[in-house]
Formats: sequence, C-alpha cells, structure tokens
Amino acid sequence: MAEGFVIHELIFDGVRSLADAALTGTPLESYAGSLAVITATMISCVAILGVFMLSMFVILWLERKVWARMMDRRGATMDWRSLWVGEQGVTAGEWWKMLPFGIGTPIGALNRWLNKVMGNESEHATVDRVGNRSWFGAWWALPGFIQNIADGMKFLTKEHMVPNRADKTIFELAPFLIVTSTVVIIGFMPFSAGLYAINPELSVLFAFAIFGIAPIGVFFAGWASNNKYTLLGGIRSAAQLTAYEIPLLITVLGVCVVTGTFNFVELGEFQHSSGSWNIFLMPLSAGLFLITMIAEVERIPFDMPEAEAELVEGWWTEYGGMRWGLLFAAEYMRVWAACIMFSVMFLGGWNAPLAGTFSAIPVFGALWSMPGVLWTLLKAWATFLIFVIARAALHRIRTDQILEFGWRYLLPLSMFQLAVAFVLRLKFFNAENIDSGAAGGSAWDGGTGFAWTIPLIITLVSLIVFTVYIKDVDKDPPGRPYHVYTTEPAGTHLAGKE
Amino acid sequence: MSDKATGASWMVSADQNESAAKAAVSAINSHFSKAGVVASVLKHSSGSKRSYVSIECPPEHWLALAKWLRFDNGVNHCSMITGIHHPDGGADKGWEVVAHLMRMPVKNQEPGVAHVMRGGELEGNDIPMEYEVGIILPPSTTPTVPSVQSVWVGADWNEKETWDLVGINFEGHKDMVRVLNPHDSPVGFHPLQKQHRLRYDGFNEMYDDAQGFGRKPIDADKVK
Amino acid sequence: MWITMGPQHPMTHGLWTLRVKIDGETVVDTEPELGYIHRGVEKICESRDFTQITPYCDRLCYASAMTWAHSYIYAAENLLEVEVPERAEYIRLIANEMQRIASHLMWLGAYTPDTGNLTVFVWCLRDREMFLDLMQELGGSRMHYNFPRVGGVKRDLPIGFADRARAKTKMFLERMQEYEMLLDESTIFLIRTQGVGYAKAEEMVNAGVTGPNVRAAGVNYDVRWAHPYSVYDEIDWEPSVEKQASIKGADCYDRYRVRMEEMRQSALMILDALDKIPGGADTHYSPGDEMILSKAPNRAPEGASGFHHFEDPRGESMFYLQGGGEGRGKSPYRMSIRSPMFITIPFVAKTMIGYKIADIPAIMGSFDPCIGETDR
Amino acid sequence: MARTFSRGPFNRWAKANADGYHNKIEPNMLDEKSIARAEGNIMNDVTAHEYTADREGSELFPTIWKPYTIMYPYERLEDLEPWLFEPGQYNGRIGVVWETCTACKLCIRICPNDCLHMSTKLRVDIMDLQDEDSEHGGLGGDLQVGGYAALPLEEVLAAHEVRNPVTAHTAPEPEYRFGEVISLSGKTATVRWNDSNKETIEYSENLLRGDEQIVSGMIDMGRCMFCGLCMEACDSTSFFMTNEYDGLSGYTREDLWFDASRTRVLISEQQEAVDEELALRAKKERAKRAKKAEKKSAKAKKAEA
Repeated sequence: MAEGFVIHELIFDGVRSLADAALTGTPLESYAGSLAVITATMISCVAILGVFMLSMFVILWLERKVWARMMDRRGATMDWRSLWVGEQGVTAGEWWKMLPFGIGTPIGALNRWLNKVMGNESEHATVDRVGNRSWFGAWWALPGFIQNIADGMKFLTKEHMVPNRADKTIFELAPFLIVTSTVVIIGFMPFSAGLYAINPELSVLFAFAIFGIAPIGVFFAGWASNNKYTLLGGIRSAAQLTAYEIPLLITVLGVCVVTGTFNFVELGEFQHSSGSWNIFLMPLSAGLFLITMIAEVERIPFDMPEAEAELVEGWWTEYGGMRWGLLFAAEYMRVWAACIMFSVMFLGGWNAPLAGTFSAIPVFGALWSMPGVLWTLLKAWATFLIFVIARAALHRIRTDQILEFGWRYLLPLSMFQLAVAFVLRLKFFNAENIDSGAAGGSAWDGGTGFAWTIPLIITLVSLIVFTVYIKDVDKDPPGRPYHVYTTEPAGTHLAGKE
Repeated sequence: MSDKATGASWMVSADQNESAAKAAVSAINSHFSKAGVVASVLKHSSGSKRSYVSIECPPEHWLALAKWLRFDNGVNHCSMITGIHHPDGGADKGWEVVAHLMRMPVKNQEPGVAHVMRGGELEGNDIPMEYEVGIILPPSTTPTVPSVQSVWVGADWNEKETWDLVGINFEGHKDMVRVLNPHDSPVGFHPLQKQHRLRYDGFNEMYDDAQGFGRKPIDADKVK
Repeated sequence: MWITMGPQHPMTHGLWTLRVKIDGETVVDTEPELGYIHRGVEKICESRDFTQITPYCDRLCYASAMTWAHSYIYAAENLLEVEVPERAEYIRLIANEMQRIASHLMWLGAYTPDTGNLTVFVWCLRDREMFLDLMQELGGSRMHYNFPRVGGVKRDLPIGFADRARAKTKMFLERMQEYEMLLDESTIFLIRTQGVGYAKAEEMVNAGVTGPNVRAAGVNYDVRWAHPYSVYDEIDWEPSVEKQASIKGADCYDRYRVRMEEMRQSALMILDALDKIPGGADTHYSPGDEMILSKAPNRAPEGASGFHHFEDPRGESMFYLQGGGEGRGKSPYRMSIRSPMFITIPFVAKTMIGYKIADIPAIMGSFDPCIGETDR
Repeated sequence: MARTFSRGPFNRWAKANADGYHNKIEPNMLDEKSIARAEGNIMNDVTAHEYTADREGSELFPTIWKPYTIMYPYERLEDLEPWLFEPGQYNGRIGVVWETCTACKLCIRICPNDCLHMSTKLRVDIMDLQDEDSEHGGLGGDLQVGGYAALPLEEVLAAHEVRNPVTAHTAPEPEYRFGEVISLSGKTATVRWNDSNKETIEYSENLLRGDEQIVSGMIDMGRCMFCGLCMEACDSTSFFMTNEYDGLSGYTREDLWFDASRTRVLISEQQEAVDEELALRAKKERAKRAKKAEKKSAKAKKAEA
C-alpha cells in the first residue's frame, strides 16, 4: 500500500537541500552529499530510537498490568495522579512554582484542573481521609504508566558495587556489550515503509548477526562476577542461547525464502503485495519464531539462566544499580525488538489488514489506513501479550529439558519448515499476481482466482493438526517423561572430574 | 466415621487398641523379663483415653530391645528420642532417656495402587501402637546409652539433638555433631542441663540494660 | 564444586543451609546445616507455666501456629488429666483443619515459585487470607492465635462465624479447581515434578518422615485415625492417599496431589463439623463457659508425664511433657518437642542426590520444610 | 510428549479421576448465597463484596473483574471486614483504662515474657471524683488512720476545667495535696502533708480519701507477643487489647517502651466499660457499708440488751 508520508525520504531530501543551500560556494561544496547523508542518518537514528523507546514503555506497562491482573492482583500503583495527589490534600509541594520565569504556571493550572476532574473521592471514609494515591484513576490515564520511570530513577540513584576479586574490566564491559549490541538492532527495525534508520540490502542478516552478540556479553558477565551462581548462569545461558539460535535462524531463513528477500522493508511490503501474511502461510514457522525468541530473551518458561529458585539471580546476581538497570532495559529491548520483528515478518508489518476492503468505507476507511507505524506498533504490542501470558501461565523448564526440547524438537521442525518454504516458493508462488496496489495482490491463489487459497488450506490443516495434538489423551499414562537420575552413588560419578 | 463404600470404620477402635497393647506387653515381658525390662499397658489420661505400651528398660539392654521391637515386632518408626537431666533425682536416677516409638502398618506399595487401610479392619501387628521406653541412667558426668542409629534411621538426628541439647552420649553413633547449637559451642556445653539457668534470669530487661549490650549469660563459664 | 545454598537463598523457605556438591548440573552430595534460628523454646518453657507456654508453641511454626498450639495442649491435658467438653473439641477440629488448609496453601504458594511460576503463589496467598481471617476471628491475631487453653478453647465461635466459614470454604473448594486447571494441565509443571525426588513409604517411615509425604507413597496412614484424639471419629472424612508413580516411590507430583486432596478433605471436614457441632454453630457461649472450657489444675505432680501424637500439616508432631517443674509443678520439668521437619530435612537432603540443580528446589519444596519448627 | 491427564469440563480433575477413591465428594453448596459467591455471579455487583479474596467489578466495565487488593494505608481491612477488629476480640495495641486499674498486677504475673511493668502513686479514688449526685458518687471509702488524705486545690481544679487534655503539651499540675492521716477525731483529721511534712488539722468533709493507685505502666512492646493473656487475666475490665495495629514501630528499643500515656485508653472512648467497672466497685463499697451499718446496729442491739 502507498505509505502516507515517507519520513525517511523527507529527512534525507530536507537535509540534502539544506546542505546544498548552505554549502554551495563554500570549499565544502563537494562534501555536501556525504555530509547530508551522515546528518540525515543521525537524525533518523534519533527518531527511530525515540519511537522505539517510547513504545517500549508501553510494553513494560502492559506487562505490569496484564501479568498482575492474571495473578489476580493490582499491578504497579504509581499513577499519573501521584504527581498531584498527596496525603491529607497536601500535594508533593507546588514544585512548578520553582520553575524559572513562571513557565510552570500552566502546570499548576493543569494540576488544579486534574485534581478537579480526577480527584480522590472514595466511598471508604478512610480512603477519602488520606487521599488514595493508589487509586487507578480513569482508565484512559494509563494508571501505573510512569512506574517504569520511577524505577529508572531508583536504579540511577543506587550505589554501584563491584564484587571483590571480580574481573573489573570484563564486569563493567559486559552490560555495555549487551546494551549496545541490542541498541544497534533497532537501526534495522522498520516501523513503516518509510520510517527506519538505515535500510541495507541484507538487513535481516545484519540484525540477527548482531542479535547473537549479546550471549557473549552474558557469558562475560557470568564469568567476571567471580560467583558460583553467576558462573552457572553464564554457562546455562551460553548453552541455551546456542541451542536456540540455530532453530531461530533456520526459521527466519524459511521466511526469507518464501518472501525472497533479506530486507525487512521488502519483507513487509511483500506480505501486502503478495496478498497474504506469512503467519497464514507458515503458522508453524511463526510458532517456532515465538518460542525461540522467548528463549533468546530468557523469559519464563526459558529463563533458566536467571532461575531465581536455584541460582539466586543467575548471571545477574552481582550486578546492582544502573548496571542492573541497563541489563533489565536490554532484556526488554530485546523483547520489544523480537515483537517488532514478529509483526514485520509474520503480521504484515505496517500494512493494514484487508486494506482493499476497508479503505473503501468512507470514514472508517480513513481511520483504517492510518500511518503504518501505528499498525506496526499495535501488532507488536499484541505479540507481546503472548509473552506476558506465557510468563503468567507457565513454569520454568529444567536445563536438560530445555536443551532436549531445543535440539530434539525445534531443530527438526525448523528444518521441515525450511523445506516447506522451498516448496511453497518454488511450486505455489505465482509472481505475475504480485500487485502493490491498495488491494494487494493474489500471488498465493494457486491457480484459482481466489487470493487466499494456499494460506487458507495451510492454516486449516495446521489448526486441525494442532487441535488433534492438544486433544490427544492417553487414559493410562505411560512412564512419566524426562527421568533424569544418575544411578552412580555420590562421588563415583565420572562425568567431568573436578 | 465409616467408609461409605464398605461401611468399615476408618478409626482404630478402643478394643483393637487395648488388645494390641496387651499382646505387645505380654510379648515383651515374655522375652525380656529376665533382662529387667518391665512393660505395662498405660492409658492416656485424657481425650479418647487410648492405651499405649510403657517400657522400663535398663540401658545395657536398650539396643537388644530396640532390634527385637524393630525386626520382630514391626515397630518401624522412631518418633522421638529425648533426654532429661535429674540433678537431684537420687542415687540411681541422674539422667533419663525417653524414646517414643510407633508401630505403623506401612508397606512399600507397587505403583498405581492406593493401599487404603481401614482402621476397623486391622489385626495383629498391623494395629498402630505407641511405645514409650524409659531408660534411667545413674548420676554421672558422662551418661551413656547405646545408640539405635543402626535400627531406625530416624533415630539418627534425634540422638544428635539429644546429645547436643542434653549431653547424653550415644555410644556407637556415627558422626555425632551439633545440630541446633552453634558448631563452635564450648565442649561440654549442653543447654538443657539443669545447672544452666535461663539466659538473663532475673535480669530486668527494661531498666537495667536497655539495648542489651554488656549482657552475659550467667552460665557463661559453667559447663558440665 | 561445592555451592552453599542458604542461609539466605530462595530455595530454603527459611533459614538453613544446604551445602551441595555439584558435578556440572548434577547433584553429587548434599549436607544440611540447621540451627540458625534455634530459640531454645524447650528451655524457655521450663520456667513458664502451662498457660504461658501456649503462645510459645504458636511461634514454633509460622505457617501452622494453630496446630502446634493444639499439639502442645493435647499433651498438657494428658499430663494434667483434663477432660475437654465436646463443643470445644469440635471448635478445635474446625480451627485445626482451617490451619491445615492455610498451611497447605502456604506450601503450594511457596512451591510454585520454586518451579518458576508466580501466579499460583499470589492466588494461594489470596485464598489463604480467607482462612487467616476466620482464625483471626477465633484467636484475635492473624498468625499466632494463642487459641487453645488447657481444658478447652479461649473463645467460642463468634456470631456469624458459621456463615462466613461456610461461604469461604465453598468458595475455596471452587477455587481449588482453578489451581488444578493451572497446574495439572501444565505439561511443564508435570515434567518438572514428575519423575524427580522418589521416596518409598517404608524408607520414609523408618527415617522418621510422616504425614502427607508418606501418604503420597500409597499408604493412607494418618494419626487422626490410627490414634484418634479429637472428634475425628464423628466427622465424615477420608484419609487422603495418592497412588505412587513408580516402583522407586512417590515423586514430587504425588506429594503435590496428596496435599491438594488433603485440602479438599479438610474443607469438607469444616463444613461437616459446622453442621454437627453440639449446641449449634450459631450460638455463642461467653468465654470461660463450661461448654467450651473445663476447669483444669495448673500444677502437675513430679514424675507425671504426658505425650500426644498429633497430625501436623507436615507430619506427626509430638510433645512430651514431664511434670514437677519450677513453682512446685506450675511449669513442666522438661518439655520436649518432636518436629516432623527436623527429621525430614536430612532425609530429603539425601533424596536429592543424583538429580539436577534445578530439581533441588522442586524436591525440597515438595516436602514442605518449615524451619521455625525445625530449629525450635 | 505424552499427556498424562485428560481434559474435560471445568472440574475435569474430579470427573476424569473419579476412580472410586479421589474426589468422590463433589463440593456441594448448601445455600444459594454461597453458590452465587463461589460461582462469582454477584462479583459484578461492586456492593456485594464481603471478603478480601473477592474479585470486584467496576461501574465502567462491570464484566471485567479487578482483584480486590486493599491498598493499605489508603484503604483498610476494617472497612471491608469490620467484624475482625472488635476491641477486646482483636489482639492489637495494649490499652489500659488506668482510671479503673486496681494494680492487682495479675497481668504482670501472667505475661509470658514479662514486658509489663507498673508503678503506683498517690491518687484520689475515682469514685470520689464523681459528682455527688451521680450514680456512684462519694463511694470512694472514708478516711482511715494511716491512710492518705487529699486536699483539693481549688485554683488548679478551676484551671483544669478549661484545660484541653488533647491539645495540652505539658503535664497537668497536681490537683490535690496529699498527706498521711495521723488521727481522726469526729469531724476533724490530723494530716501530715507530704510536701511540707507539717501536721495540720483539717475538717474531714474538705478532705478526700487518697489511695496508692497504679498510675504508670511501662509496657515493652518490643517484647510483647500480643498473646492476649494479660487481657484475659484482668478480672476487672481495665485491660484491653485495642484494635489498633499500626503505629507500633520505632527506631530504638526505647521507642517501644510504651508508658501510660501511650497505653492509655481514654474514658470517653471506653465509657461503657468504665461505667461497668465503676458499678462493680460501687456494689462492693455499698455491700461493705451495709455490712458495717448492720454490724453497728447489731452492736447497738447488744448494748441495749
């Protein structure tokens, strides 16, 4: 579909014209082009980072709220109202009056107005007396949203401690290795056809290559902390991330084979022009991608490296203060990057579903064809809910089980999915029907005129197989799975002498 | 209360309990009467007033009695072994070791089968029974009884605790260590002996020493 | 490599140390160390009279204060030869079963984080609160109730207690099925708990392990029917038992199931006792009334002794009291406590050998350790 | 991997494993209200919540349940379950009506880890503080030789009329002048005053009876374990466990020593308990006087005979 406003081009053209206007006739004239490119790239990097970070606050908030609600409790209670409601009607102080030149006056006015519309009247007498700062406020006020900012402040103000006899250099290096390698991924994330920092031809390969750097930092952190728990956590995470990188990459390879490109933007566009999202073409691939991504970002049920039940906090144990905050932020940045990748690679990215049909409706259509970045974010947030539900519902898998699961189940499945992708691309893909118009093409009609023939068949078959597997019951349970027991008595165990 | 399916009572009736206690007492007396072991049927003095077997055993025969109870009489559970210090108990009673044993109708189960016992249907050695064995030791600085660690695994840590707190030696006990007191407690310090008063005994917490600095246990240097 | 789990460790559920010798991820040897919170309750109680001992026995276990206080009270009644009115016995039964449910909920809530899930933890504490509230109506406190007295109970069922107890118990019976939906249906929970931590019934009984851990291994032995001590013979209930999974014994999943079954049985016991209580559950007798409290002597002669086996949520607890202590028999000469967990923990430590590190919390938690009673 | 458990309706475990032992007894609901509560049908009604474990709906989205978390201290459990916090039933902060305490020290004797301490002081009996026309007025007992007498200081009493004990930051001035009764002779009494140690002769009707009464109880809250035995030991109704559970913390152990001012339960708050107690004492005193009177009459009869 035609992207409404192509921010990337806007930035580049604007900067280029500015550079030409500014530098014509100066000795730098011959460098104007390269200077403009550099400047524009930096500007768009900042723009992308801003979009990424702001939208990441939403997933933190989503996790607090949804997870807490599934656990049948209230989530974080710090509310926007905390800024203006205090106990006994005494607020945090009229801090806006400290701002110079009276620029805080509108804040005060806003404060009084909010107190008027969202005050703390309550049916409980005691609640009314003290002014309930924990009150959720109006649902549209995103209660608990700024809790993350408060946490960040807390991390910033905490003391930074390095354990005695720790390898200080590596200990300090590891968080920044993890964070930087994560931030670089963002550069390749297209939020819409025109909103990205850089768009190399092989951006998928770049992104996943950089995605694989963080495990090294994890292992550094585990080793350098000079702690047995962190060492175990580092070893576990090295084993786990290795075991799940390979199925992940093969899955992504399958997607790239079907779409015929290694470029994120073309991935997104293809799903529109070919007429079907990849998740309908390759549901198994989508599932594999989600599972391996959960393992990559070390969340429950695959959070074995920081299993807090046996290893106190795994490889995070010795970190504190803002170093820990950086690791925390990096974890959620990886999660968020995974969600955006999923929405771009499987959910059509910035393309509105059924754009051709709905865009025809007069008013609703205009709303439907809103800027693609919003579609990308909505899909990514929806994807993140899957992560949250998994965290609330599932337990932690054991070391041997997680590796067995990765090598024995996920790797063959991803290989099978790759073969299926080849077959799809070679046999059923009809390149003539590619159409990047408003209605999209019908490249997967499989000869019939109906655009969704192949995706429909594949989806139905997968659903049937999945349902059969779920409903499969054996009344008399066989021997319980996953016995791990070494029959050797203590001390005579020979695997790896000490 | 009875089982809805079979109508058999879940509870061990008083008659079963009484007969089992009598049988156990007669068996013990017939085996150990020459050794000075005196067994008798006593009743709990409240509640459902069930009977239990009370045994007076000289320390030298304790191990033999324990083995016989365990392997011939099905007393498969050592509930508690505790010791008591009688500093003014007279010439022949300086220490006392009390062992509480239980006979449980517990068998190893094959998988997949729930062994549902109904108390009203149990007979013979299957009827649960409580044993209380009292061992009187003469006054001495090294009270000693044979260890039954080899008979009941459960007696292991009971004896550890009894030695740790009361200071009764169990000869034949392997790796006797302190379990509740700090490992670096002074040798011979066993807090449940009667010469040790409570810490801060007669100490006016509130007015003498508020924060508790400079407090010394009044039995700091007292050992057995 | 030896790693020291505890005394401050998520696995320990308290304050003790498990030194583990690992070989890669496999546990090769273990070595428990106890005594971090040894308060010397037995020594303290030698200078307290029989009424004053009850609050100390409450504090033996912070998860099941009510049952521990009752365990002491029954032994003290054996020593002092006190008869208890039947209504008081019913009230004690209701209180004990509520405490059993609360303790098992605390166990389940502490066990699921060991296997990596926090949802059930919050759910369990939410529902445990209902029963803590009910017992707060009885005892006046939220955790340490000081409810039983020698010869009866401190207070009769308050007005409206019966209705609240019925409604909350039934709400709990419904919500137990939510737990079972979330746990029994979760394949990850099954593979974490099944096939690990095998223990045989006879070995456990020989090693001193009792209670639900033995009942999980296919034997429904229970002090409540083997040595009946309250009005359990007038209540409709069935001793819970779980079929053990393997020839090697019962695994963590069996122990989880048997505790769920015990909770259900206890809830049904509460409902039944509220119907059968003499005098009616809605009448309220003033404190000290002979319906709920009988006269009791406050002195025990020298040489007299009393003991009582009691079914604690964690197994068979026992108090052994010998009379004739300080104040001409006002206080026991010797009070000795049999703590089920004190005997169980060394057994469990040896049970863990051969499994993975990740199994240590799963196995340890499935035996429901409580260090307050372990260290006394 | 193999599924070990079958799926089914909601309580599938009970149905799938009804193998003759487990879960034969389905939870059977007796009354409709419990059924509704358990099935959560009334949860959408925000006014129908009773227990902390309830989930609550909201007016905006009645079908979306919010967990009912009590946001202490902004919300309190008393608002939801008030029956849990009746004073005397709940073991909260120790509160004593010092005005009616008889210093029998039963509470001190019963306290397991002796955290109660008391000290006594000369005071005018509370029965004499009542107005003459009130119910128990003037039943405080009469002067005795060797006992104590108190002389009211009028100006201090007048000052106390306007004194607000709630806002006053200073201890009240002594309202009475105490002294030991040396001898009684009809209308007059010889009193040796404690402050000046001089003996004067006063009219008995000006004097009130002074008692050595408990005034200050130090309670070490750091040692109190809130067992409530003291409350039960108190055979009068002076000793309470109030229903206050917060404000019991401090930075040092001294902060946890509650003196009389921090354990005091104001008469105005516990009026009925105090009245009960006063009635008890008045009964005793009346009985005493009646006995004395009849003894006197009997003596008189004997004199006649």
